[in-house]
Amino acid sequence: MECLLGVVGKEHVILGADRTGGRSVLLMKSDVEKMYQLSPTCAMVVAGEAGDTTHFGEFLKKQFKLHSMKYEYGLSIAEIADYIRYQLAKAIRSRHPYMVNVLVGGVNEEGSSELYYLDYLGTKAKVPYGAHGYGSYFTLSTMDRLHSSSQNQDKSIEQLHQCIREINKRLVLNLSSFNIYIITKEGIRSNVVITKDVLLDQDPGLPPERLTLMEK
Amino acid sequence: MDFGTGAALPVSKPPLARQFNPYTSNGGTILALSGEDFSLVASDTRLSERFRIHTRDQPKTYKLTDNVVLGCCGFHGDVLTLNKLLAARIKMYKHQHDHEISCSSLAQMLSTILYSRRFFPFYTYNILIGLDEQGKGCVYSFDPVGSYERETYRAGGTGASMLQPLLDNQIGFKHQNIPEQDRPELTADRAIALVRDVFIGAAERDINTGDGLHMQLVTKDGIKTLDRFPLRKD
Amino acid sequence: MSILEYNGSAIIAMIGKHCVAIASDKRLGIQAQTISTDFRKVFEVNSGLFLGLPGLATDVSTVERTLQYRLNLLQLRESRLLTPRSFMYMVSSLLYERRFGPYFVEPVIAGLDQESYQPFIATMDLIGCPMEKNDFVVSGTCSEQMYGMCESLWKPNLEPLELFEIISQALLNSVDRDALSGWGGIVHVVEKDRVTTKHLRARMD
Amino acid sequence: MLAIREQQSSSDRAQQPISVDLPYPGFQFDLCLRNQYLISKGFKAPIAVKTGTTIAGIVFDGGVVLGADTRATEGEVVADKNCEKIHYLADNMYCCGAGTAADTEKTTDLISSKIRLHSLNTGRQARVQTALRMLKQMLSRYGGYIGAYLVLGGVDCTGAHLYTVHAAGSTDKLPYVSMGSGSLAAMATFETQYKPGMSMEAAKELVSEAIQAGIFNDLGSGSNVDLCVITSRGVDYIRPYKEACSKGVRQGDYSYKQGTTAVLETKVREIKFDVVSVTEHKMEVD
Amino acid sequence: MCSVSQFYSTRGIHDIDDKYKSRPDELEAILPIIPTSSLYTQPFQVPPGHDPATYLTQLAAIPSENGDNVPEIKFDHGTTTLAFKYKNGVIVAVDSRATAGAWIASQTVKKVIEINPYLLGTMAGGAADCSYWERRLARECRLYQLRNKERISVAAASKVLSNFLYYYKGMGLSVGTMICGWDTKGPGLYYVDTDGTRMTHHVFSVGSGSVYAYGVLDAGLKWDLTDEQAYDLGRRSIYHATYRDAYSGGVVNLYHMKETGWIKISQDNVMDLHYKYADEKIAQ
Amino acid sequence: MARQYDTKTTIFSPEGRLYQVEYAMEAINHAGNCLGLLASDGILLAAEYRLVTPLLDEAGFSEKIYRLDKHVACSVAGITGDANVLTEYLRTTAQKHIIKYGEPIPVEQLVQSLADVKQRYTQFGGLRPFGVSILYMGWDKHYKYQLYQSDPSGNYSGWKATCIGKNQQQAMSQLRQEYKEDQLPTLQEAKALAIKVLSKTIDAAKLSVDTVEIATLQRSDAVGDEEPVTKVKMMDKEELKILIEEHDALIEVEKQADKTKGLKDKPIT
Repeated sequence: MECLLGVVGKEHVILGADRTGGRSVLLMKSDVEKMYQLSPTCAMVVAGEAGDTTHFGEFLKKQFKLHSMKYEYGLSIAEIADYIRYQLAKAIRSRHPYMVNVLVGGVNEEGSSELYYLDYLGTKAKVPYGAHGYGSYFTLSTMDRLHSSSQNQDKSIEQLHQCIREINKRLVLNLSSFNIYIITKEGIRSNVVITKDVLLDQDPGLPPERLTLMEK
Repeated sequence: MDFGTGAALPVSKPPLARQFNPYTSNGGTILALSGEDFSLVASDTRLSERFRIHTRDQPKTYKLTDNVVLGCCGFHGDVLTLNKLLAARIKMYKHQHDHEISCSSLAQMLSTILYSRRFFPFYTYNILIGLDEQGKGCVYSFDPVGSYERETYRAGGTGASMLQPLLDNQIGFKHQNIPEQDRPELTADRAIALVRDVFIGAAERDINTGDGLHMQLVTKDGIKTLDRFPLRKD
Repeated sequence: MSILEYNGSAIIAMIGKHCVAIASDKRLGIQAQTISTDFRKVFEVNSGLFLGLPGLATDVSTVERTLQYRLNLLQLRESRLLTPRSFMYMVSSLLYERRFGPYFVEPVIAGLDQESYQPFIATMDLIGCPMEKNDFVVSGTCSEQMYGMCESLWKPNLEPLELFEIISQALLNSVDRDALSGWGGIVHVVEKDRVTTKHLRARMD
Repeated sequence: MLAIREQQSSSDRAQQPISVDLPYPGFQFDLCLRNQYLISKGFKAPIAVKTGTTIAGIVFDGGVVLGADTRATEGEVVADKNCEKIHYLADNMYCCGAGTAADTEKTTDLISSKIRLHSLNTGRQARVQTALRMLKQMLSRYGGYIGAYLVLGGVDCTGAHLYTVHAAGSTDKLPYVSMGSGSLAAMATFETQYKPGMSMEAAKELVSEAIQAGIFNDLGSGSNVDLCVITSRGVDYIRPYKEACSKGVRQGDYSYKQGTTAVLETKVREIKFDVVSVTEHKMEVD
Repeated sequence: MCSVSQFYSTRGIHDIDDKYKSRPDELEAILPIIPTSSLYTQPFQVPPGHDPATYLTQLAAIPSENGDNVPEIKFDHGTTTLAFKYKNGVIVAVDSRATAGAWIASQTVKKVIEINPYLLGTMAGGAADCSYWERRLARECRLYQLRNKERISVAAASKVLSNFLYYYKGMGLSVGTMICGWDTKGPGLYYVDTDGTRMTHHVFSVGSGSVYAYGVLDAGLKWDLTDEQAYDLGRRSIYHATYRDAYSGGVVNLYHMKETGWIKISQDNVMDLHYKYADEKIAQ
Repeated sequence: MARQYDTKTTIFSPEGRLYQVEYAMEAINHAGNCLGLLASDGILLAAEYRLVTPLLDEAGFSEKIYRLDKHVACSVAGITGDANVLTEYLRTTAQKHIIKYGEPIPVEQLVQSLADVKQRYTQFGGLRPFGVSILYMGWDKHYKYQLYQSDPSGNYSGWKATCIGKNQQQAMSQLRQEYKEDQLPTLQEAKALAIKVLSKTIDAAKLSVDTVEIATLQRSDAVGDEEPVTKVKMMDKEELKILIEEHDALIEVEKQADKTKGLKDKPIT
């Protein structure tokens, strides 16, 4: 149901997560925060089974907080992603697996930006852009088409906006409101994106005099 | 079961049915390829079921007309039925149209016959070879319910996945950085040698393929059956 | 769909004359969806000793890490390099420990013996039945295709460059008949003094 | 080391080493839950390599002959054309394995080391009976879930013995036995031709014939015949005794010209086998 | 002409179930356009007493006497197809891969079915289902033309197909097709599937890779694209779908439906497209 | 009750001292010297060891220097049995870190982990402290080349040059004189310095290749595509021999110089 997005650009990573909090057919809340900050320049967005997502997110958040207090030096994004994978792989063998899918992104001290795709089984892949949920079907090709690893922030944001528009256009579910997190060396900024209804009958692909061409 | 009280049986459940599986796999591999003026179909001669060998001498190619041969494997019962049916239909065609059916028409006919059993399919993999109207070799391959396509080479049956990539490579020149003009033409001799070699490979790894290699070559002079080539017997 | 096919993979190892080669595809998929086309499935656990892990991606990572852990500790403790054959038994033991709840990987091992420079390749099933070969081994979602290619292409005493061509052609043409693997290929050829790594131009569909 | 571990576990539970740790004796079941979950989602569990197999053995005048084919299958594909199915147990006994290949391999390995310990403890050569008991006790403990079907043969101070061991732990003692998917074919040969008190040569030939019957008539068996002759004088392990089937000879040449495969990127790295732990002077090569 | 059923009647295999036999009357009411006889020229055998939709999957679950299942009978499947209208007509683009399970059965399937010079159908779902029913459609269209001395409209043609398929609803057919054409009303584009859905719109994509194709297609689609832009859009959309979807691939076949009938624009190997696009990206 | 009494080991003395810990430290003051020197382009550990009898077989890697991971090594002074247990722990810890984080453990973190263990053994019942001090050298991406020392109390500290073992104080004072902390020596200079210090503090009359071990750790520069690697190397006997000879020659020259000057300086003892 939920959708997570992530894009890597030059010295920045942008993560996106929808804001729905649903239960069965019901939408309970439409401003859910799905991002967990793991270090000053690293964050993850989490989607999955209700309850698992929060507990997993907060557990890791505190785990890394503890680490940063214990040791002076921070962890690289790769190390953080590896640790999360380790926790997921450990959990899937237990009686209480974390049914969560995760995108972890951040900027390393030396400025390189990285994004990792992780799923509940403990699959981990470093990707230039990634998506979880049904939204991934509509957005991965959009990013395949547009993405370049040296793109600047504005371009990345625009790309994410386009993905969100596409999701709203094609996905049956209502995911009109997204949080966007812009991670740079300086820290994490967030933005809310609310897409106005994208209706198929306002498509630029339609002929100007569409009524005459569409069957009555 | 409650017989005494006469309580209503649950309506939603269908009556208990015993089912048997009307299909089995009898193994075997078929391979067809075509060149400028010939086409060739080959099959191994082993007929097996699970770990048993029924016979070591059952070629899986069937002569349909004077210049069309069908390679057909899968469930041998269906193979036989299908061939009987085809023979009858070919005869009917001849009587109705007063000429022998062409290879392309036969391919369409086979497709329709296979599709007529869409809901209870013939468990057969078919490859049809012959010569087209211009005298070029042609190969038509089918899925069990009649989706078909004309190709230049094609393998079917249990060993198909072992043969096909090599044919792609050797006949289709896939992934070979060789300019078009430098690629050797596919002659019947090279085709025969290649077929033998790929079957040697398949017999090594597929337990259902082996014993002998049966080949039929179609040229403008008709169908010629080549000498049996021995394969592994274990 | 078998669990081994969930992520898709194909790995071949071949023996040549005083050399070995190991090749893998690069796809990571979640069933039909391709997630990454740069996923590592072949790991150099020691210099010149390669471990290929086709199968479920999460187990690829876990098994690789666990083996690297056991191997490093053993080598530090004993101050010696493990021979490829001993490493094979190490992998086999790890997998057989989980006989009744296995890792979903079917490893391939390729390397040169450190002293004799004898080429060594082996594979095993998911519960660790070691199979040492003297020609080629294959593992992955298109193993039948790869068996077919290798049975026809491989011959004894291949020189490193010939070996590269043959293993690459075997890989590329096999994955082209498998929907779940492909999207690039990588080949490592190990000789006694060097490792040559090549990325292949492959179909990306 | 032990002390540290205990200390750790009492005071540092949060950082307990997980299953990824030093090899721990016995089977691990940590993945069972996850695997069940995956299977419940509709994925098929993969199959392990089976030996397929024809294995057989007979007692002759003065010893036993064990025989096996050399094919291992994974489904309908031959996974190994020349695998070794006659496993070493001790100097005076060998054991043919059929069933799940890894199980036969590991079971015989384990029993072999137990027998070695046993004979070191007792200072005697172990009896075949001892090995049999170890095998059946171990297998029956696993209730048939370890898929090892074995033919055990050997010679000890009480003479030559031949047993079969089923995966569940039941055993038989017979003068001629066969196991595996090709066992019927092999047994048919024995039933017609076996005679008590055969000579060694006749016995070898008979076992070879029985195995060949399996190779040719059972698709799960193939390639070569391996034989192992055990007498009180020693062991004669003949591998292969006979190549029943061999690969056909290819006619074409399938080598490629250099540069046939298109390459995107090449890296060459020099290696020396010295990186990990061995002192330089020891490993210096050339 | 001797019908196939006669060959089988002696074997106890019946014609369509009673459940389906009751349909023709209803059908006649809604199907004035098709002579009902044409539905019966080739009756289909169904396994007696079984639900044909689930028959084969049920069989795969029955163990044979040795405990092994007979291998599943797999048909060719999988696809990405798309079609969209723009000012100069309809663009149809398709991939060419057929898969049976993970096995790539063919990389050269023609997924655009040339029904007649003014009608194209695409193929998604079961390959045999699509090609058979669109062949039947071609026949009906030809008959219509002979009877009425004018070409069948796209709307009518798609309705005929939809009626065929709806008749067999629940029997396990799998077809998702787009009927594209040009008639007196101009360009026509209809989506028809085995559920019985039939709808018209200016853009459709069908098949396992369609979701990926939409991502690219939606971003680039405008009514007043030039021909070249439209061709490129179609090609790219299919290419991007083949890249992400395991069951799509091969070549991109591209057709353009014009007022004068369809023309085939191009056939591009996806592998070449990939490296071409990658180079273009680097050049930017 | 008796058992409970027995299990108390380390308790404070009325003066506030932990005698058991101090005794453990004392054990180290009987061990052969170990020396660690930070250089600008690497780092080295040198250790003196006493070959009790030539009948002893050679060890695999070295007698007193242990490799802990690809990027860390240590040398130990104290009870060898204890040292083996601790190095095993260190190795395991380093490898476990890789499992969790996919990257080598930062050197300080490794040192800290062992210091925690050592501390525990000064406090918990039924245990005695480990009689081992350890010098660690390592490279990590956070602090580059690092040299640490840990002692039985569970204390650890970072150093530029340090020494543990029998003649520790003497060696330290010499290091204070000779080691220029404002400008780090090169590895080559450090090697010479190590030999110099060891030769003055060694038990035996004269330094020989059979009584000294030197290990160096260097991070290679990235060449082309290749990943830079950290390498720990045991110095081979030939190089060691040359170093000692150079040192001896230098001493000889100094002696000559002294003689000619007619001065009668005593060597430091």
